[in-house]
Amino acid sequence: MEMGKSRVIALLAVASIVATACSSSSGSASPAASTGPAASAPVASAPVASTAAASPVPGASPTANIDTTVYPRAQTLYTSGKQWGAPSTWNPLDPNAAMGVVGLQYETLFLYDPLKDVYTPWLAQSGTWDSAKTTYTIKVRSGVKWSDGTALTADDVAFTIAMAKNPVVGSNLWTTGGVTAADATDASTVVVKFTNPAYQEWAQWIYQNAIVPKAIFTAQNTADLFKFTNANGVGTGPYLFKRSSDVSMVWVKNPNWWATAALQLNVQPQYIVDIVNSSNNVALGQLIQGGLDLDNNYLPGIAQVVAGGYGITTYFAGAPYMLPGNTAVLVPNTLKKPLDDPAFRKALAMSINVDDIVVKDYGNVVSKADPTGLLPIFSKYVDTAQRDSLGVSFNTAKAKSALAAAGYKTGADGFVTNKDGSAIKLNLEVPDGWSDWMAAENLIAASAKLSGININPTHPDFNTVVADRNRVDATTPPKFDLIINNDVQVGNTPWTWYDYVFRQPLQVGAAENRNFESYSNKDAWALVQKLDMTPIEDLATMKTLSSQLQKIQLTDMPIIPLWYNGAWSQVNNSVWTNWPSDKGNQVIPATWNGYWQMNSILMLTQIKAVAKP
Amino acid sequence: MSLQVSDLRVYYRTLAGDVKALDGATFSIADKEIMGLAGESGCGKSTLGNSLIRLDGRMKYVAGSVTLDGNALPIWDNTGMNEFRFRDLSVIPQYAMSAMNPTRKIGKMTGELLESRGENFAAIKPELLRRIDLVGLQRDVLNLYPMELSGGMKQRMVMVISTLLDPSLLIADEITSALDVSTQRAVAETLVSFRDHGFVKSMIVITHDVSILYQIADTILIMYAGKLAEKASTSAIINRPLHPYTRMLVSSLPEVGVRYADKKLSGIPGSPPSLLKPPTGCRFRARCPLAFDKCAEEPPFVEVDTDHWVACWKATGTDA
Amino acid sequence: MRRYFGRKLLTYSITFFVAATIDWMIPRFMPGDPVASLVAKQAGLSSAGATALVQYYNDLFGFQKPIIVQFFDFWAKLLQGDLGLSVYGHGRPVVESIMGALPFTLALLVPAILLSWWAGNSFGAMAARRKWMDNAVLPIGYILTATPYMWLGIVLAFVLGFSLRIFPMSGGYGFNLEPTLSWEFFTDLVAHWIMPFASLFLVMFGGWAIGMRNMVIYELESDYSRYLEALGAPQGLVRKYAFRNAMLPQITGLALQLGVIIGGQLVTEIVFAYPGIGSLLFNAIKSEDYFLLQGIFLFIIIGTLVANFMVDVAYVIVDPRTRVGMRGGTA
Amino acid sequence: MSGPASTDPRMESVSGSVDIDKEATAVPAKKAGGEFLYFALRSRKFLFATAILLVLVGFAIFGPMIDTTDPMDTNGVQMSSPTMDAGNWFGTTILGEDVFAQFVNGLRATFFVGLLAGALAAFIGMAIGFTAGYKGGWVDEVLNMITNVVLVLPTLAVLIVISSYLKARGVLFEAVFVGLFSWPWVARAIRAQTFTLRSRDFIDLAKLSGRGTWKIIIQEIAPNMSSYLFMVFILLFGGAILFAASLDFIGLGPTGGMSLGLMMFNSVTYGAALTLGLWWWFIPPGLGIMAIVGALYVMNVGLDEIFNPKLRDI
Repeated sequence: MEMGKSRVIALLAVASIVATACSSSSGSASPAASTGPAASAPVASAPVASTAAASPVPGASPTANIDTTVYPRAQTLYTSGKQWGAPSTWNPLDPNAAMGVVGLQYETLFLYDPLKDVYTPWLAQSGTWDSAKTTYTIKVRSGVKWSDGTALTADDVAFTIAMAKNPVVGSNLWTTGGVTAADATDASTVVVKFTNPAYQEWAQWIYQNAIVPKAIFTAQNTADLFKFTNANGVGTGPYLFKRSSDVSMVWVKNPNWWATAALQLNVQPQYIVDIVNSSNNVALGQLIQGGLDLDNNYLPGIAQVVAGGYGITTYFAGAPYMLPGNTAVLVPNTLKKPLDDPAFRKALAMSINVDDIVVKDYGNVVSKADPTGLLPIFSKYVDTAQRDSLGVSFNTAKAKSALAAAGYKTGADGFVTNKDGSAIKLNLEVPDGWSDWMAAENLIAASAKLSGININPTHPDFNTVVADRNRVDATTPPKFDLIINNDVQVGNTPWTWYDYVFRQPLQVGAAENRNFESYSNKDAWALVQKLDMTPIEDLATMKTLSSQLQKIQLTDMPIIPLWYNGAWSQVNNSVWTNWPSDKGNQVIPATWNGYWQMNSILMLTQIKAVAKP
Repeated sequence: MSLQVSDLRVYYRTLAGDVKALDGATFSIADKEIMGLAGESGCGKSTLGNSLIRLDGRMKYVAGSVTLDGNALPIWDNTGMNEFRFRDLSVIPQYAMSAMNPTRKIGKMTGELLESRGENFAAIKPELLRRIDLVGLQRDVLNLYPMELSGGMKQRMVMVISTLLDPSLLIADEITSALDVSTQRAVAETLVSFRDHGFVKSMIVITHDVSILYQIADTILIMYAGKLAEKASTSAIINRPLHPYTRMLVSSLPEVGVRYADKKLSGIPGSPPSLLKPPTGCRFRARCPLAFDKCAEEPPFVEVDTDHWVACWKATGTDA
Repeated sequence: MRRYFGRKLLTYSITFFVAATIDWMIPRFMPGDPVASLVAKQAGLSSAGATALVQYYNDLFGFQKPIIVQFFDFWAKLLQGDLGLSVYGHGRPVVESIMGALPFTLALLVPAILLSWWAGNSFGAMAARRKWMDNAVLPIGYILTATPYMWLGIVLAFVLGFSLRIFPMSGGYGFNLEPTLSWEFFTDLVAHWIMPFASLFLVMFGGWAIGMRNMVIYELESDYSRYLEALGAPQGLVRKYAFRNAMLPQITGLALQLGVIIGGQLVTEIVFAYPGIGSLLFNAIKSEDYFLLQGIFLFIIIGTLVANFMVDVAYVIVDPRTRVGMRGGTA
Repeated sequence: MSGPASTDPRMESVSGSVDIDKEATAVPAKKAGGEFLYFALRSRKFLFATAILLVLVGFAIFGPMIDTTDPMDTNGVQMSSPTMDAGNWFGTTILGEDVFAQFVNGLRATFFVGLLAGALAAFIGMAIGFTAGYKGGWVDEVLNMITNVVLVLPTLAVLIVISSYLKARGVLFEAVFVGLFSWPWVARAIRAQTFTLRSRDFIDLAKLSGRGTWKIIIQEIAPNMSSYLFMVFILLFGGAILFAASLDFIGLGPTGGMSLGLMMFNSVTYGAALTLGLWWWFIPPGLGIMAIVGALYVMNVGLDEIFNPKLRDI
């Protein structure tokens, strides 16, 4: 009989949730009781079983859809991976903006295709340097409307560029970037003037940074810019904000998206529901059971899942399954003995069996990194001959002899000692709970041992790792011996990578995010700056500079490239098909910030609904 | 003849086996008689007392009969006994201090108890109050919780409750043991007054404190190791004890008040035998200074003199 | 009476102060600097961007102020119900996050506690009365109460969720729904609620049933029961008293178990990714969001104290002895 | 979340098993130990529980010797289901770790935590309970206050603060920590018991003979509730194991090292064992804990019946 009672209480309890959930849900959720569709849906299987049975006809006006309380499965794309924690800001200038704010809602002047190294005019009709390469003229695309109906103008663009002066935005466009002026000369033209332009960074800016409506952001352009969370904001993109909760966020299709007319591009999903990450278990469960279409988390064992016949696919049908997303490197603290010795660092590099990590730890979903550390998309900048002569690869014997040659004697315990005879014990730190890296560090320690290098794998809390990693000031060496890091993402220029490796002067404190190894080389830094100042069309110069930088890197080994982390992405084909793949549409199937404008947005125009409504 | 017990055997079931705590008791109590029941700890006196009113879970009725005012008591039948309990025979338990439900007001509890026995509380209440006065308690104890009473007060309250239905036989189990000397006296006198007022016809006062029995008992029954050793009038037991155990018990009697619990029986070396596997013959043999070969046989409990019963070959004469 | 509650309140306020202070230490006594970690998680920032972000967060969280000032600010804000800003939520008010999660947690916890307590006690009492029920309840009860909450949850999720697909495995409600007062949303909520509720209910049920069963047996053995029986009182009355008295320790038990129960709640929510305080806490721990942690703990502390106090009051109501004690009767 | 309490309210109530009525079972004067053994060997509950525990302890002790693979070693085949071949009896995890190795090593850690934490908590609880109950007065007041404070203190918060000072949390740390927060109910219960004993005349006697507080507590009071204290320890043992498991599962378990709680944590939050159907990964640890704790609780009842004649079933 207590069941009867429990049911009553259950209902009461649940009712209380409904009440709060409704009141707390932001966006345009309407309390209007929904008609038909989901009433027939079996309770248990939501969201799995689709309620497609009776879903609104496509192209039905959004106003009609805004009132639905059930998103028809066949027209809804479920994504996950970007959002850690509840969406908190929709301000496109905030690097923590929610999933899709830049890309789905706000758009950039250009798209950049990292796989083909091509810039596609987007909000800009065109962008051209004058002959002197000091003035850049942007033609703003006509017919683009903000979602409030007003037109996108050159003013908006000029204003957005000008906003980069606001220190809060954290851009060096107007300082080292070389911009001196940005004016709207007419309704559709913006002229940007430079002195010593940093061409590479500008090229990055035009596809990375979203254009915002002047009308709305003028008032916000203050030191408190980030306090403006801009929920339900006004954008130009293919989607409009619908609602967000602690566990998910919903975008609804913008029926008046400019590209539909201008470029015959039509985003397929009526709704995009982005789910806040929880555990791998939940993510994989949702993916396998069809509650999730596109997942951008690292899911261990995904190779087996792909083979397991769950209808889950990845970009490549087989290893490495994923497109490379960034390079995981072993960072030595070059201010500490014996890691201050290039010879030792080289030996260390030789002692690590990366293939072991690729196979045992990652089950082949990653691939071994090029000795230069450059992502495959930058392979054209790799001086292969030089790499093959200078680059090192795993070879225990060579590592040993290299150590001996450099004067490191083997002690009683079989481990090499410092030249002064003191013992060597290098602590390798990775954050606790980062299981794949924890497995990796054990394998690294194991294989280094074979060469007589004593590495002690540890995994303190993330905060401790960061605290040990960061320099308090430019002179005192940071605490760590070895860490693993993978901060450099896919992008348009190898400059980013070399800036990461050789950055001068050494940053200090919380903001440190370059040159963790504290490697100081004036020449290298000069070359990096030169590369930054090289026009993107001048491929030859870029190659030569890269080659020179590679020479330094391969000889001094300031960092040790290990493997390419994937642009983690696995998709379920039961509701949406025609996903990006090496055989089909070659775009990176990613929802992370910065990727939409690297052509990922096109994915939404390419996928096809399985159930034709 | 108020109570007649013949060859009553009650054992304790334990994981170790049966403990023959009461191994054949035959005696009787006359109307108006207050019988003291004494012996060392573990001699079975409490077992005897309890078995008359209620066999608890581990007590096993083995043999024997009990008749009270002519009706045989089905002491082996817990529910069958209910009709006799409280009305015909009642008890003042050893644990009188904790005998009342701590979470009920005393009056309420008494009422519920009486009603549950089909009595009319309202009708009885005046008498209840009269007796409360009699034992020197305030009438408003009925509105108090047990924890609000002192030990002595609780005991007196329990005495009132137990005797409320004027039972024919009252069993008072170790009621003085927890009390200080002066209160012991008071309690003892109260018992007697209960008999004199006719609240109870006859009484069994179980104690290991023989001294208290001087004051109140008409007769005394001495038990040893589950058997009856000797029964006689108080004066006889004190002045002409026949059983060697009784003699030692009496001779080693300390001044009033001190209890055996505190000091070992000085005179008697050794300790009582195991009742799991009691020895054959006289169970006191091992400790008896007068023991002789005849004691290998079990001595009968016989009347050697008017109302003077004893179980000892020395007393009955070897030829008996 | 006043004295009794006065003392209780004193205890509670001291506890609250101690606990809250410890709690306050969390974000500030971490190794390293939360802001640094936060920025470190932002891969691909330009160096200028990183500098700006650090500046922004430091202002936002007021880490630059002297520690003692931060302490008083904390209390000042706390008394205004302000639990600070979530570092990982990038300045989202902690209270907001908690309020979003709270209804889900309560919807699990309250029914689970009350029902398991009620059902457990009734079954336990029955078990103490009938041998055959005892033989059933005792082993089941022990198995249940010895089961780790999360494991029961995992097994339920695996069998009913993954294998049989009867109930959804995770979440508070389908992502395909908008929270509205509609029937399908309501049923969906229930569907998601059942399994986490069941795993909480069952484990607690076992504990209460065992406890009650043992208590009743003790009470039936107690002196006052024996006395009643010696006076021929019918079983009905004896049991009535025994159950009533056996219930009392169960109430104190509720207070003592509260910590364990809350723990069970947390892990259960984690298993089912149920969007309550537990999951919030779990994410806060994973992402080292110490301000959110701080807020959640404050919340748990307050919750525990309030619950304890309610138990105290309940106890005074049901157990006359405490009242007597307060009347200053001779105890 | 705060420390675990007894699942058995009796342990809170003053009745307990202190009053063994001698009159009832006039068992021949054996030594207490002998008597204990005597009944222990006849208590089905006790024997059953002991048997289970012995088996598991055996696993914990000899398991790692039989299967010497490092539980964190990722060299095995990934996600292989249990087979008869050596080293794969329980299958492998998603990383190819040997589940059996993890299980037996986890058992070790679990027993270790249970024992140490249980002992520590019992010790603190007794120290405080005895002093409070025996001394009474303001000492009692203060200790009571402390007890209540600890009782509602948010254990997790404290754990996070403390662990932030340590580079890594070990199993030992976890054990000590759990112990430090599991004692309040014990202190309460023992205080109550001591209260009842304090007034008994043999204590007065001891007092008169001018013995010190602790002498009296240790020589007079403690022996009188030795059986009760032992049962308290048993319950603490079980409670500590469950408590530790929860900590592991929230992600505050030992960094490095292996425990049954960690196995469950890894299998669910990292390994996606549910959705990959790797039941052999998450079933053993849960069963293990359930068996240990269940056995301990049953043993507790058994002991209760052994120590307390009133409850001995025939």
